[in-house]
Parts: sequence; structure tokens; C-alpha cells
Amino acid sequence: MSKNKTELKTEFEPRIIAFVCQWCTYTGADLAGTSRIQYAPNVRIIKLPCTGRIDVHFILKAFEQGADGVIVSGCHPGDCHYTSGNYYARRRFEMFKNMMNFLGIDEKRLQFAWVSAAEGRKWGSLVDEVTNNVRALGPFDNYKSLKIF
Amino acid sequence: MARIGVFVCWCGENIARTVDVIRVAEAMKSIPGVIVSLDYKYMCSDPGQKIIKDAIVNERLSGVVVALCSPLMHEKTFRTAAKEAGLNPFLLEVANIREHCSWVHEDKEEGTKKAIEITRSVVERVKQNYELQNITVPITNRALVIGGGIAGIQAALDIANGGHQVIMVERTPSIGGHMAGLSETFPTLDCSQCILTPRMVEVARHPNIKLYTYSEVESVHGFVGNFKIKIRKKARSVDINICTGCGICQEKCPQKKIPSEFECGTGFRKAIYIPFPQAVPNKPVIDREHCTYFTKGKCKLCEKVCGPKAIRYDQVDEYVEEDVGAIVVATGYEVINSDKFPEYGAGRFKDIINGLQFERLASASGPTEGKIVRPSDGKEPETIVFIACAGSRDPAKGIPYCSKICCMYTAKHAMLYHHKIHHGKAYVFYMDIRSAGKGYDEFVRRAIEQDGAIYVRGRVSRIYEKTINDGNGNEVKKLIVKGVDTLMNETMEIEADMVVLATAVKPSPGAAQLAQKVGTPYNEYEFFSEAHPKLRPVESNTAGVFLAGCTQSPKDIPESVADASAAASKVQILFSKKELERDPYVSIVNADKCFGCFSCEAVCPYRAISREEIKNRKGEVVRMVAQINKGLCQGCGGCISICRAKACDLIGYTDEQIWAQIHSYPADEAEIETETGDEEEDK
Amino acid sequence: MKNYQLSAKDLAAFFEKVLSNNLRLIAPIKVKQNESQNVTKLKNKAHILFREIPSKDDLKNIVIDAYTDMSAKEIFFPRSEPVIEYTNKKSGVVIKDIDPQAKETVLFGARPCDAFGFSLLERLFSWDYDDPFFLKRREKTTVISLGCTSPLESCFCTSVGLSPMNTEGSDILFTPMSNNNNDKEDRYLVEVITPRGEKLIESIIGISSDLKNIFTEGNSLVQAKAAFENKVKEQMKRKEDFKDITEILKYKFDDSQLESETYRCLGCGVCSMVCPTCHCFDIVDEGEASHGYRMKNWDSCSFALFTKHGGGHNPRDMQFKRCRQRYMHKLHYYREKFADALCVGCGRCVKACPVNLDIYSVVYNLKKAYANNKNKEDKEK
Amino acid sequence: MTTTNINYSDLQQEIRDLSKDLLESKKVNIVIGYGAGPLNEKPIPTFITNAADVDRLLYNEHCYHNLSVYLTKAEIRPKAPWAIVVKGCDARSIVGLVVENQIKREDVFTIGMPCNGVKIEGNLPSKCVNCTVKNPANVSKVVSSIKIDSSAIIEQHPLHQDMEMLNKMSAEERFQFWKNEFDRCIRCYACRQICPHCFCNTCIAEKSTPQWISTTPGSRGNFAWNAIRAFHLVGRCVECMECSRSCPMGIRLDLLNHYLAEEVKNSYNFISGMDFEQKPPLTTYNLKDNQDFIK
Repeated sequence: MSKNKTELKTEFEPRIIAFVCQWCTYTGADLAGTSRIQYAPNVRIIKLPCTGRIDVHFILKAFEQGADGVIVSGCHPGDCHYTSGNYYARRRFEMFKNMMNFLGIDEKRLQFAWVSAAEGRKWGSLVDEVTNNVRALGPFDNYKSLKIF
Repeated sequence: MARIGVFVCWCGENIARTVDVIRVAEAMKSIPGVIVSLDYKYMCSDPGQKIIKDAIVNERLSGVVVALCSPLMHEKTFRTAAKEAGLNPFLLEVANIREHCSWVHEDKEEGTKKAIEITRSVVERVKQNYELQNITVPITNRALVIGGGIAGIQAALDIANGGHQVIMVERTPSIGGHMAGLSETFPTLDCSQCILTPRMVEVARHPNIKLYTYSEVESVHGFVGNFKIKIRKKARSVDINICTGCGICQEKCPQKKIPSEFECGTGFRKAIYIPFPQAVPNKPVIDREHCTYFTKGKCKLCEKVCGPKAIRYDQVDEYVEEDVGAIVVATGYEVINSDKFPEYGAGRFKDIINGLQFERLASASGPTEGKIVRPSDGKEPETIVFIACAGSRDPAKGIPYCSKICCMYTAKHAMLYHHKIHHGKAYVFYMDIRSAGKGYDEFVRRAIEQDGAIYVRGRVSRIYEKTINDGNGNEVKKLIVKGVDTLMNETMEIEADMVVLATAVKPSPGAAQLAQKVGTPYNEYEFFSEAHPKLRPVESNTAGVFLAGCTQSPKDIPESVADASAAASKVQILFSKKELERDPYVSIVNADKCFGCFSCEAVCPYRAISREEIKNRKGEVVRMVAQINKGLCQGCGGCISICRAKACDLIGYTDEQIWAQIHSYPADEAEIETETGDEEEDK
Repeated sequence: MKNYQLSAKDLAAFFEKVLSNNLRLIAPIKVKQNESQNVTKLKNKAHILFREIPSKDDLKNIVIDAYTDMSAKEIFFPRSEPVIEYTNKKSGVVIKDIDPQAKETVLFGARPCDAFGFSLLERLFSWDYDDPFFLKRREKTTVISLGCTSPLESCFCTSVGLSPMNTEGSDILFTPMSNNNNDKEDRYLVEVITPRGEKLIESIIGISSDLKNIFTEGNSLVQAKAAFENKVKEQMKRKEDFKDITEILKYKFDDSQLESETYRCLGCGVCSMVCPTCHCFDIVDEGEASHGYRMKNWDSCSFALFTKHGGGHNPRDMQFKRCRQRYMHKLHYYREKFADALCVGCGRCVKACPVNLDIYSVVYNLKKAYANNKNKEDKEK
Repeated sequence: MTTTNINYSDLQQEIRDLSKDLLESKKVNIVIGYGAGPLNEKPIPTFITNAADVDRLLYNEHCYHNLSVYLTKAEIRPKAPWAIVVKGCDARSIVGLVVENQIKREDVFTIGMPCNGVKIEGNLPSKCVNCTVKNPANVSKVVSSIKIDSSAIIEQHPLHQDMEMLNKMSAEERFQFWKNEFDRCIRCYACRQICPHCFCNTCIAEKSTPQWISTTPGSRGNFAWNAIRAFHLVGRCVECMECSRSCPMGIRLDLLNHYLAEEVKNSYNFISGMDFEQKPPLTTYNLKDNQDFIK
């Protein structure tokens, strides 16, 4: 589906930012690469040591920077290289997701996942699914309407 | 102002095929701070690295971004190159535009746009990097080997012979593992105990090796060079220092009918037992579930007959702490249970056994002293059917992988059967023969041509039992094996006396729990995950943890031994330096901002955070702040996201770097390239 | 200047004329907890804020009798505004000044104390440097203030030399009057004070306009207004005169009384934000490397970081020093330079303060304490 | 015997006597209580350091401030040990401060007041309607022998109607509701300065390297500030609703705090400030935590 440059960009291409842990999901995404699994090109990966390091500021700043969807993914509970990073993250994400939903941010725009180093295929389908969900929701005009002044 | 160099790699055509690398390099020029931006066919090759080194020197670069494959592959390579050129290695970052971009998107336009944004985000990130030095941490020159099979033994001996202390922990009462239970070993058919027992004795006698048998690893704390291991010594109920190993207690013990784990169910043992004659340590252990004293409270016969009075009924589990610098995991394998095969009678027919059981029957020290007989009636089997790939390469059974060793040991079994029962007929149902080792295929050819094994290329669909009379009037139970011969393309039905399933190999039970204790990733079948399948097969992603033998994937004895020696050499490399250089990714606390709530102390998995008193000039404690022990901190960042005032930050993944990366993705649709094209607007 | 009379029922016509002359009209309206939702069971803390009245049918929302929570300062000195815009282009950094785009505006409903506050700010913003952002907006705006007929318990404008109906600072003063001063006010005395006010009134009742007759002659009400003003002044609960407070504060800088009076201050910035005369602002660059704005935002001297130096030293490390700075600046430093106290006695800070820190009672106590030990000294002499 | 009417003058006298002997016996250096304020009917936080002027202390139904905020202020922190007059809700804040190592339990002498609901601007605030701590817990001394009968019929939580209103809205409407609320924010930080659990010496909102929350009171900065402030109080806020009371722009912080407090109670069965031993929920974890929102 290559579009030539001149054609007006009609349909909306969502921009997804993914915060991933380096031990599991980043390596899982590498595996998706080595196994040549094709998935949507809309995701931009930011590597972090652990889901325990992923902070709610990052997610808010990503939305402020025009992201239409955010993926946060790390090791399955029990697999964390730092033993408990993802357990704390799980609680933090649940509370943050509920608060964002209460503040009116659609849950589909913020997807949490566990993708281990062996699940390249799961990473590909996760990105595709989030991209399609967010494409259906359309651009995140609400957050884009929050201007600096 | 930053002086950044961007180097985009073609990776032959792995990247260039679906990403216009020239356009990527061109787009980077427009970013403020980028001095040089070029592309090259093979950046990781020597000429490629030379380009970077020259650019660092000539352009006095303060930061380098290399856009190519995953940092897990070549980050170290390029950082050493940068170091040689005089640039602090932590001022170099890798942008992953192969695994995360070119290999996963076919559309060249999208791929290029994405590659530009990925590289640009890493350029913005590098601007925030600052010079770092590796942290040096003292190393305890002692290694822990988990598992006493051939892999564990080999690794322990190599490390011990290298002059370092080794702690070996074996779960069963004796080391030796599955190899001790084999009869002969392919391809040379030399007797398994004969080549193994000297090594076991060498382990027991080695001054540098401290052996914990009938013990398990309870917990692992700390990190490479400074692991703190807690070992649970299960109560043997025998004091092995006094016991002479005479074996009288074993003879006299009234409990006779306990299936022996070592014999895989083909033989029995007593309640107080030495697993097998050549066991090391050759001392008994009391099985408390079956011993009448422990279950009903009376008997104590073994105590009475014991000369040196070595029996200790009151012995309890003991916990021991050991400090080690490296861990070699050699927990070996287990074969899957036969009840996974309902189509083959799922363990109902006594004469269907698995490979390990056949080994016990064929072994001279086995329950039948080497005579191959039918477990049901003890008669010599006239016809045996061996079924290869029982469970392996069979996604329906959940095991899609090949267990690698079954083709060889099945050929060996056919050969042993022929040597012992000359007129016996051996059928082998196989899919493909995988005999890729040295002298392996000749071995299989010999089994077929000289020992008359009938190799049938096909699968066995069903086995059922039928009683027929054997021509001279008495009723005999036969196993009717219905199979197909795909080469002759005809179905077959064989009346067999015995069937041997070459069942699939899986990790020894409890491997996942051990992986979680040690903190290393494992795959969905619970095999430990190696750091890199080709480049680092015996290392795990957790620094200081090495893998040997079947704990990583099914292997035969030669490979396990090679693995073990490789792991041992990796440990030697680690111990060759007095201190260990660790990457400097640790958390640092700004005492000004810390208000002493110590939520960080609660979430730190390494207990690396302690409380420091801030005193005023008069020496009174004014307030308490968090303090991070650089040696223990592993850089997970848990403390940073729990700290509300961001009083701490993680070197290598600072807030500034991540903020810069997030900010590098343009807020509105302003294409990066239009920024380069803005000269036209200004004209 | 001229005086007119306007009956209360013609007020709406007056506004319509202002709108039809496409002037921007700003007046106090009631902002419910949320414009779209109904009021919840609990007494809803509704807020009276100055908002633009876009069209005729919004005129009914204008609230005349209540006092606004925020002062009208925001019209001239908004809580945040960009001063420059920078764009990082290949050829270099392009910096663009931002014009305040002041529109012709009519501000209705400010109180005389607010209006006087504007004149205090105007003096300051044109003292050594003419601040375009404030001055341009002030020039384009005609301030119609509304005299106070029933001041609140927290008002103390008379203490700083003002009165519920004083005229200085506003362009036009509407004073609600009644022909005999007992029944309900049904008309306004319209005192035009400045040429700008004159120009607006002309444009409203100019020769061609059909509203010529709504402004009838008003001089007759002037005496009645003076009497009415004194009556209202008497009703005020807080009348202590702070004429000589500047002298007293000179000796009070190191007095522990200031510390004990302001011990409960929490260091939030509510008092500065709601105050009609507080004018401190903070400059911060917002945006990203490629594009952004230099923002001018409200700031408050009660914030802990207000005077924190780069090296970490903070001359006002304790909260009472910050409160002291607030009182000193308003009643001492500003008065020495501009003759009037930088406090118009509107009492908004007293109402809004979460712990009811009250500038009036602090100054009152200081004055009493000063008086006590003064006559103690006299006795000893 | 349990009752629902309180004789405030008795309580007031008991506070005065208790404070007198605490100060005289040097057990505490300062008593933090309520005193007469400039505007009648609005008592103000008062600080008594010498026994002579304990009579400035008063107590009535208008004493709504949560005085525990002062224990972490720079002027008062060095004056430990303190005595402090606390109602049930304020006592929960004291527990929170002790759990987060800001004050030591033995440094604070809490004078627990039985309370049947305060009056803010003449109204019973939402937090008092279903109050479960009418008889204060975890306090050094409960002032009077009377027990408030808190078995009154627990009617629907007064915020329930507003919460229902919000839940019935679509995500879009809810976003507009909160955007309108937060757009009014003038960043005076009264909500932060009055909260007993906001004791950071430099707040994240004032961090500029990097700037996570834009300091400009525009819609972006306000949304981020109010979201992060609420999130930093998850599992810590005791719903004393002082922030919502002191917000000059009337932003419905009470809805936000109440929602998050309910979430924490439902998900982790944790109510903040009830037990000295319990750690805040976000600093612990449970292997069986809910994760059905995670793919």
C-alpha cells in the first residue's frame, strides 16, 4: 500500500509510542524482526530497563507530543529480570488507567501488555491490534486540543 | 553545542532493501548538533568501524549514533571501537532500524520515515548522555554449579582445576544424573558408568569442590560477582561423616517394594537406600515418606544394625549461606511421561517402556543384570518395536522441537538388543534419522546392516494388547503394533513382545521456579534462554549466570560436556579479573530533594537503598535521606518511578534522556524532512 | 466631567448597543461548577468570574449584585500570555515578538476598588519601562465600574483611603440609586470621569443612535449620591484608618509579632492570584527544541521558590518572611514610591485564603501594638 | 453512652486543660489547635507555645481545617514534640505521615476529638455525611468520654450523584467536563500547600530539567498538573477534602480524590490512614493482583 508523495494523506495514520522493557519486550520485538513478522509501522519504541521504570509522566508527555496511542509492555509476572519490577508496575498501571478513564481518555488508547522475549509473534499482533483500534478511534483530538496557553 | 556523528548502515541489503538509508543519513543532517551523517554498506565490519573512529578523531565528535541492528547485537562492539578512538563509550548509542524497522515493514516509504524518526530520537537522546565510567565491583572467586549431572560435573571440575572454589548443589542423594543410569553410550558403546564414575569420584575428592547432595537452592540474591546463595540441605537422617557406607542398613530394611527413582520404575529400593552402587557420596538416605519409623513410629531396625551408629532420625533440614561470584545452571533434563500417549495404551501395558527404562534393563547393574526381559512376564522378547519421535516434533503434544538424542540412542538400543538376543527382531519406526555427530551415521548404518535392525520410515498409529497362543499351546500376551511404512506405502501390523518409546526430552521439573529464583528468562517450554543463540549460547541475559547441558536445550553427552567446559571458561574469564567492571547504570539520589518517605526502600528488589542521616553543624540529625549502594543497585529504576519528587534518577536512562526521546517525535505532523527542505521556503 | 442618569431597565439596551458597535463586552457572570451540568445536591461553590459576553442572548447571565471571586486584573494582565515565539529552522533561530492584539473592549462590573487597582498597576507598568502588554490593553478598554451599595464583611476600602463609590481609576462609574433613598435602587447615576468614558458614551448616545434619550441628565442625583456614599461607608464593619501604617511598618521588620501573626500561612499563591493589584510574573520557555514560546505567567511572593537563588540559597527561607514581604511591598515600599498603598481593600484575599490570613487584622494588630508600646514609652519618659 | 449532640464548650475546656498540663509538663513544645479568626464563624489554626495563653484555644463545629498539614512545615517541624487537636479524618493524616516517615509516632501527642460533622459555610460537607471515624482512632487521647453513635443510617454517599453523572457520560463528555474544570485552574497550588500528604520540598511541578508539567496555567499544563497531583495521592489521600475546599476556582477535586480512594479500596482493600502497619498500596504488590486489563 505504498502511497506516492503527492497524494493527499486522506486516511488517518495513528502514531503509537511504545515504552518497553529491554529484557523481554524489546528482545521480543527483535525476535519479531529476525522472524520477519510484518506488522504496522506506526509504533515508535522507547527502551527502558524495566516496566518498573516506566513513569506516568512519560505516558502523559507522549500524549502531549501528539501520540494517538501508547503501548506499555514488559516481562510477564515472575519473569522480571529485577524480580518484582512488573508487579509494582501492574498496580501503578491499573490505578493510572482507571484515573485516565475517569478523566475521559478512551481505554483503547492506552494498552498495557506482557510480551516475553520469546513472543515475537505476539508483539506483532499487539502492535497491529492497537494500531487498528486507534485508527478506528481517529486522531486524539482531545489531547491535541490541550495547548500550552 | 553537541557535535554528533550519525552513521547509518546498509547491513548489506537487510536494511537498505526496505529503508532508503541515504535519505535517512540526509535527514539527520538537518538536526541541530549533527556534524557528520553518512551511510556505509557494512558498518560493523572493520572498515565500517574505522570510518567511525576516524570521524570521532577528525571531527572531535562529542556523541555518536549508529543506526543499524539491535543494540543487543553490536552495542558493545561499537562502544569498544569508540573507546579506542578516545570517545567515552557511553556517548555512543545504537538506533535499531533493522529488527524494529527494515525487517518488519515492506513499504519502503513508511520504513524510511520510521527509520528517520527512530534515528532522530536516538540523536536527541545522545545529546543528553554524559561521560560515564564502568563501576568496579569486587568478585568472589567462587562458583556455584546447580545440578550434578555430567554437565555439572564437567563444569565443576574445569572451574576447580582452574584454581577456583566450586559449590555443587545436587537435588538427588547422589551426583551422576541420568548418565549414571545409562548402559552403554553411543557412538563408541563404552560403558556409561566406566567413563562417568571416575569423574564423580574426582568431584568428591577435589579439594576445591564443596559438594551439597540431597540439597536445593533456596534463594539467590545479589548480582554478578556478589551472589548470596541460600541452600537448603534436606535431612538425610544419616550422619554421612560417620557412616562408612557398608550398606547393612539397606539390606536389613523391611520396606522392600518402593519403586526406585534411579531405576525409573523398573526396579525397587528400600526405605533407607543408596541410589546405585557407584553413588557418590556412597552413603544412604532415609526416604521419610515410606520408612515405617517415620510413618508409623516403630521399627528403627537400621539404627540397631548400624555399626558406627550413624542414623539420625531427629535430623532436620538445614540452611546454609554461600557467597559466590558466578552461577552455572546444569539442571539437565527429564523425559515426558508415557501417559501422554493414549493411542499407545498410555502406560496401561507393562511391556511398553521408555528409553531410560530400556537403559536400566540393558545395564549390568540394572534390576535384571543386563538381561533384556519383558517387565510383564520376565520372558525374553522375540520382537521389539522402537518408536522414535514419541512426543517430539509433535505440536499436538505441545512439543514442536526435536529432542536430538533419541535417533542415536534408539539405534543403540536396537544394537544392544541384537547383541543380547541374537535371534531377536527389532523394528524401528522413524520419521527422519538425525545422526549428525562424528561417527554417528556410521553407527546407525552398522545397527541396520550388521545388527539387522529393521528401520521402517513411518508412524505407529495404535498399539493394543492381544492374547494369542504361541503354537505350542500356552497363552501369551502380545502387543499388536499397527503402523505404516511410507516408503513402501503400505500399512503394517507387528506382533511385538515389547515396545520402547523414545519419549521427548523436557527440562527437569522445577526449572521455571529455579529460573525465577536466579532471575534469568526461560522460554515457554521452561528451557533457560541463552543470551544469543549463535554468539553467546552458554551465557544467559543475567550477568554472571551461565548455562550448561540440557538445561538450555536437548543435548547429547559430548555436547553437554562441551557446553560445560565452555561455561567453565566463561566463569574463568569472569574470575580472571580481581574486580568486575559493571556498566554504570545505577540510580543516584539528590539529597536536597529527597524528603525521606523511603517508598524507594520498599520497592527496591536488591535492598540497595539505606537511610543516611543529614546532620547540621551541631551534629544533630536534621533529616533522613535515601542513599543508594552502587554495588547492589542493578539499575532497574523502580525507585525512580515511585519517587514523587524525582529526587533520584537512573544513570543511562535519565529523565532528561527519555524526555528528549519522547520530544523527538514531532508533535504536529511537521515532517522532519520538510525541515531540511525549508531552504526553498526561505529563498 | 458630565453626569447622566440611566434607569435600571435600560441597562440591557445599553449593553446591546455596546455589542452592536462591535465592542468586546466583559462582565461578571456566574460560572456554575460546570457550565453543562446541573447544580448538584450540595451547595455548589459557584463562582462569579469576569467573562466575555459574546452575544445578545448571553446578556441575561450578567450578574450585577454579587462580588466577583477573581479581580478584573486578568483582562489587562492575563494569568499567562506568550511574549515571544521562537522557531528553530535550518537557517537559525527565528524569534517573533507577539502582539497582545488588544481589542476595543468595554469592561462592565468592576468595583471602584478594582478600578483604582488598575490605576495602581498602570503607574507601575509605565514607571521605568512601558509594558506594552498591559498598557495597550488598558488603552483599548473602557472601564465601567459599579458602585458598592452593600459592601461585604471582609471589605475595608475606606482604610486605604478609598470609598465604596470613589471614581478614580474607572472611566465611567455607575452608582445604583433610588429617587428617595429607602426603596429599591431603580436607576444608575452615570458619572463619566475620563475622556475615554466620554468617547464611549458619545458613541452610545451619538446623534444617529436611537438611544439618545436613555441617558437623561444626572446632576440632580450627585448630592444624593454623596449622602448615599457616606451612609454605605458607615455600614462597613471595618473602618480602621491605615494612613500611617507605612511609618509603623518601618519598625516592624524584625518584630516577632509579624511572625506570630502569619504563622498559619501555608505558602499557596491564592492571595496573589485573586488580588487586583498583585503584578509579579514569571518568565518560562515552553515548547520543544524546534518550536516554542516564552511565556509570562502569574507568580506569587508566597511561593517557596520565588526567591530561591540558583545556588540554592533563599533569602526568604521561612514562610513568615514571605508574608512579611507581601505586607511590606503593598503598604510600605509601593506607597513610598507611588503615594498610594498597593492594596485597595477589596478583601478578596481574606475570603479566598484557606486559613483566613487577613491583611486587615494583621495591620490592625500591628497598629494597636505599636500604639501600646508608644504610650508605654511616653509613660516611661 | 453514645449520643449525637456534642457539647462543644465542654470539649473546648478539656482541650484547654489538657494543653495546659502538656505544656507545663514540657511533654510538648507547641500545641496546634483552633483559635478565634478575623471573620466570625471562621476559626483559624492557632499555635500555643506557653501555657499562659491556652485560653486562646477554642473548639466548635466550624473547626474544619486539617491541622496535620503543619507538622511537616519548616517552621514547626523542629519544634517537635507537638500536641495537635485532630478530628477522626485528621487523625488518618497523622497515621499517613508516620507511615511515610515524616514524623515519629512518639513525637506527636494527638488530642482526638469526637466529631459529628463540621460546618463549612453553613453546610455539612460531603466527607462528613458517611464519616466512619466519628470517634477518632489511633490517637494518643480521646478528649471526652462521650461516644458518637455513628450507626446513623448510611445514606448514599453525597458525591454518588455526581459520580453517577460522570459515569453515565461518554469518554468524550467526561474529557470536556474535566477540561472545563482544569482550564479554570490558576496554578495557585493551594491544593498542594494545604494537603498534609504533599510534603515534598521541591514539587515535581517546579522541576524544569526536564519539565514534565508545563508551569504555564494553560489547558495542557493544568491537565497534567491536576492529573499528576491526584495520582501522587493514590492510596495516600484520606479524603479530608481540604484541597477541594481551598481551591479558589472551585475545581471538583473532591470527585477526583473520592474516585481514586474508591478504586484503591475496591482493588486492594486498602483505606489510607487506618493502620500504622499497613504500607501504601503502590509500594507493595500481591501476586494475585488484577491484570485482566493487560494483554
